[in-house]
Amino acid sequence: MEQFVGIMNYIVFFAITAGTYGILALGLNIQWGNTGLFNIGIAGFYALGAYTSALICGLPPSAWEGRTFGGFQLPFIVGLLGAAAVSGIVAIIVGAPTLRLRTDYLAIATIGIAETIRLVLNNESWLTNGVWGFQQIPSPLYKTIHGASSAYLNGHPNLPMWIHDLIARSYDWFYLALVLVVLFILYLIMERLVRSPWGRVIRAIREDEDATAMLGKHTFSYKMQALVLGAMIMGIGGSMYAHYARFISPVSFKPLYGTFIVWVMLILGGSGNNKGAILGSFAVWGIWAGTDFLTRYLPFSATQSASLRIILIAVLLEVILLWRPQGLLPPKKHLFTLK
Amino acid sequence: MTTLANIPQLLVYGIISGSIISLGGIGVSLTYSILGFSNFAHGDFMALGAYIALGLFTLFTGLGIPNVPFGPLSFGFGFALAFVLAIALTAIAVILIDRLLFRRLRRSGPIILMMSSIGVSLGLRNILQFFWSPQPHYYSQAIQPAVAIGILNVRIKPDEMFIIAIAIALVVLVHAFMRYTKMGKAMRAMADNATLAQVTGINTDRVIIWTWVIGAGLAATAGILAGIENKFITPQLGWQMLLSIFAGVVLGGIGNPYGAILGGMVIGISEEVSTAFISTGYKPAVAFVIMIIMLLVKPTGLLGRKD
Amino acid sequence: MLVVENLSKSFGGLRAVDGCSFSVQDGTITGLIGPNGAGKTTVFNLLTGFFHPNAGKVLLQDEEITGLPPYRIFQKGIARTFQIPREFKEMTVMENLMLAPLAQSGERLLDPFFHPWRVRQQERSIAERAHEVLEFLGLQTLGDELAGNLSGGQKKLLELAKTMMVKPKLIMLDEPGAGVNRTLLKKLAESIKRLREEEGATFLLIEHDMDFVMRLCNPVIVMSEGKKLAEGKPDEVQHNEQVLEAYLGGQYAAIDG
Amino acid sequence: MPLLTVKQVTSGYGDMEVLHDVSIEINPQEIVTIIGPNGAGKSTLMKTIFGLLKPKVGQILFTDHEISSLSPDRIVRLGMAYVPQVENVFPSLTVRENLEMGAFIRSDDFSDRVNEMFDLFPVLGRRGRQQVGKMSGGERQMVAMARALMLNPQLILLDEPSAALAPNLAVVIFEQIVAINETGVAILIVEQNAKQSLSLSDRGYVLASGRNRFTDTGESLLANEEIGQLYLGG
Repeated sequence: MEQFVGIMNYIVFFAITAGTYGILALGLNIQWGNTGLFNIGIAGFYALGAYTSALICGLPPSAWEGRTFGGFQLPFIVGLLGAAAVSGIVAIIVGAPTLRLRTDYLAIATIGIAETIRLVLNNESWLTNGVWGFQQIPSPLYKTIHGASSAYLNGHPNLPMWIHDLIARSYDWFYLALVLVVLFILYLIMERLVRSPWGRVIRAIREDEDATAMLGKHTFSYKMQALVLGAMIMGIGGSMYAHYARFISPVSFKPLYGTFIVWVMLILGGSGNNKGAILGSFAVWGIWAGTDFLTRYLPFSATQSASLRIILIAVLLEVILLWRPQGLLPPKKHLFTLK
Repeated sequence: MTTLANIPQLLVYGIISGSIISLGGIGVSLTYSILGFSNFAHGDFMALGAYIALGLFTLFTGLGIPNVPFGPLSFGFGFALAFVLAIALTAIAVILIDRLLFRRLRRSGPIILMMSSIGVSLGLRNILQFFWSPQPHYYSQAIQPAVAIGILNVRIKPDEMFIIAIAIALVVLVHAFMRYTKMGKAMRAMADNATLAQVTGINTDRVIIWTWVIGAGLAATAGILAGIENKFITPQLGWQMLLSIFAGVVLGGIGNPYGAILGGMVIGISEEVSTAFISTGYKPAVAFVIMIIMLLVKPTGLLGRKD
Repeated sequence: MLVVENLSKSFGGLRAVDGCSFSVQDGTITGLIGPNGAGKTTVFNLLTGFFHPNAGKVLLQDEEITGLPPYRIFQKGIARTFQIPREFKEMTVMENLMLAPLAQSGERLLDPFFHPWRVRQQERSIAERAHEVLEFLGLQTLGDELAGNLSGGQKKLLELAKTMMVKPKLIMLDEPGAGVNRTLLKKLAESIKRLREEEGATFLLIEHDMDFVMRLCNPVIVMSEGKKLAEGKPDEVQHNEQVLEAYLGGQYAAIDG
Repeated sequence: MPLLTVKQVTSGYGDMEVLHDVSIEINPQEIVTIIGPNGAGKSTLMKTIFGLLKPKVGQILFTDHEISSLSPDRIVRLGMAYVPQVENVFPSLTVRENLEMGAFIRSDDFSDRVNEMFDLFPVLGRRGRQQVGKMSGGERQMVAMARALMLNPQLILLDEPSAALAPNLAVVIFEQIVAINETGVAILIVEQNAKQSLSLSDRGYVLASGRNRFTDTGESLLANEEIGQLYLGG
């Protein structure tokens, strides 16, 4: 039974992380999968969301911290919306000079913005507490739920050990539900958008931008909308991460975890397909977690094992590109049906 | 006013780092104009070269090949031999990567190639990390005194003069190659019009191989020179410079190798001189900001063709 | 309807269009013919904002539209087709058509959420129009087919169908007949005629199939070397020595003596 | 025996068939012109001969070799050269460099051949070091032809050599085509300027709607009244 509890705990942790990645993959899907915008600075928008939310909801700076600003202790939902807004504004700054040019320029600029954000996080201690990052970021409804479960456990001292443990962990179950609800709402919004006339325009841009312009559509504006919307969703992903991890620092947002793995998730799942994006997130995170177990049995150091796993992800990406570029779930062909 | 007095010295640092950025940029530019895609693995080709040199150097030291420093430089014959061989081996490794991946994906178009290069970048960096760990490795632990060159209190180390000299020599060599050899001309021809090149009877596959030889060779050189300048190398070495390299390439005009040299110099100098005014930590951001301004003012770059 | 004045465009020293002037009258099917390299497609690209002219003016119903970007020109009421069809391959025929109408409420990001009813209603009427258009062109069975799966000729019809979705002032067709078999070609000509009669559309078309041009177009404008060479009724143009010479290389007759 | 034989070829782009059952022959040292109204499939025929398009049906023989499945660079090696209608030079290279590219597969010294080309096109000789991108349309056309001649081909395909050239320049180009032919090279021309081109051709083919319509000597075709009619659909 204890093993069972251990596995359950692990599954909850796994699903929360995979769900957060699902959010990022949905954001990338609107940019790349539907509009054809090559964003390889996901980590930047992800970090921006996490830090913004932490600034808005976190505690005021304490005496031993380097930061002198922020910590407004506002509700979680304000942090979430603020995260989306800030990521969206930064996306405008990146998109304005590059969206009229060949895709390569956007790609280079997004790497640039992610790097610049990382530098700001490291250097502007007054705002971000530098390399030490934010600690004790409040989790929404933590006190209420944790308090209730503690009280229940205090009142029922004779519960079997495994039930006791499950109840003690009830906050994680709540957060999992929260992540899944946010993921599901975003999924519904994205599905509605992709199937709407707006989605028709961005899919047309992905196929042939000039021909779309010839049909009177202001393609620059649509590309900007898709870029900003995707970035806002990534910001939301960052916020969800920050409030669960409760601790963030610049190393949490390295390009590997922030950007590449999300790309592999989307491409494996099937770019252009929202279900594919979510499926890919769970599948790739599953592979990632699975290789963690496997490499424990190999005679390598921890850092070597980590490298080995990343090499595996890179190989996976190349294999998909070579043999199944459309991914597991190719985009739907008949998005439009009118009864 | 002390910061302003520092500027001549910073300019020299800028030229050193600009030399390294330019050498990296030439390869990015050639890949873009001849193969048609932005290669995000180029920085990691630099790191690969730097580590192959390290591996060979360690091997040679073990074999007892002498490395008595050349005059005031920090290295001798053993390292120089490792340097040259590393350039060749990096080129071979990159050609293998091309055969294995890029060649098969060429039909899928530039965006798939770009994506594949990101995978290569990640894979290569972690292969290096697997064998050598993320910790820094040293080419040489000796401390080299800088010498005054007698102008405005500027000091420069012999190794740094070597870096600048090598960069100049290679730029001249690449220029001569592109201008006067048949293969160099064929590379320019293919950059102009790949279909016509094929119709004319140019062996385009061989042109592609040469593009990688030059691009990867210069990348390896840049990586090793960066190692000499910093005294140490890490697997992140190239990836960390990639943004500066791309900024230089965009600034000079993407697809134009001469633009990449000019742009790389401007970026290198701007990054170093900026440290007189803002935190050293923001060097890469300086490159990014210059690039964005250039894109707003003239997206074709300083030497870019309009089309 | 459309007035083109002294339009010029050169590419790297080559004057593709060289002081070309002509006009298109309301309600006509005007043919634009001429030998290869005469600059016809370049004129199309200039009129629709794909290229910027080096000199000259374009007026649509007395309003200057020179140098506007393509999407603005479409909004002003000029729709065009391409010589090689540019359908959206991975979208269905219906989606291709429904993309065309302007000022769709649902194309604004928030409307699908805040005005779902309005969007739905508009979608319904656009879909209805699309069905009409498909029926008009005899493509009604293909609505749910992916556009990429159509035959060459069907793609040409789809191009025309797209322009029909918006009832533009002027429809410009770039070689509608190229690569279309005889039966389909007849159908195409019929459709163009009927469109003019029933919906009052005005056409400007480039075409090489002279049977097609002579049967359908009036007037016919002949271009050569980037300029207008002649204009007139089909049979006039057909018997114009200058025109025959232009096609057969007669501009050298003078030099030959 | 003919140098080039195109036997009942059907070809086109994707699912769009442009040529139907077309047959032509070219004998050594001949000038042959293919004329026909726009859209008749003339350029498509050239691209198919040179391996840029694969024939769906039919055979193409060149000096005893079946070439219908060969790539362009293999066909170049067999002694055929092709001058496309547009984008037929490398603009950032100099005149001399363009010519050198034409001889890419030769590993020996070919400076003699370059000089021969400069004799044939004296205008180019004077401008060997100029960047071709900065030259006029007529000069570019000469560069393109000279480049195609660098390997001493037996047959050279010219796709509308006079298209978009000023009349006086076109005359010069046609004079040069005759001069090239006099060095023993067979020439296949696709032309819109039927008169000019037919008058210097040994034979001509008329294509219409992707099919053979007539074939005869250049002179007889010129005299044929039906051809004028064909262009204007009479």
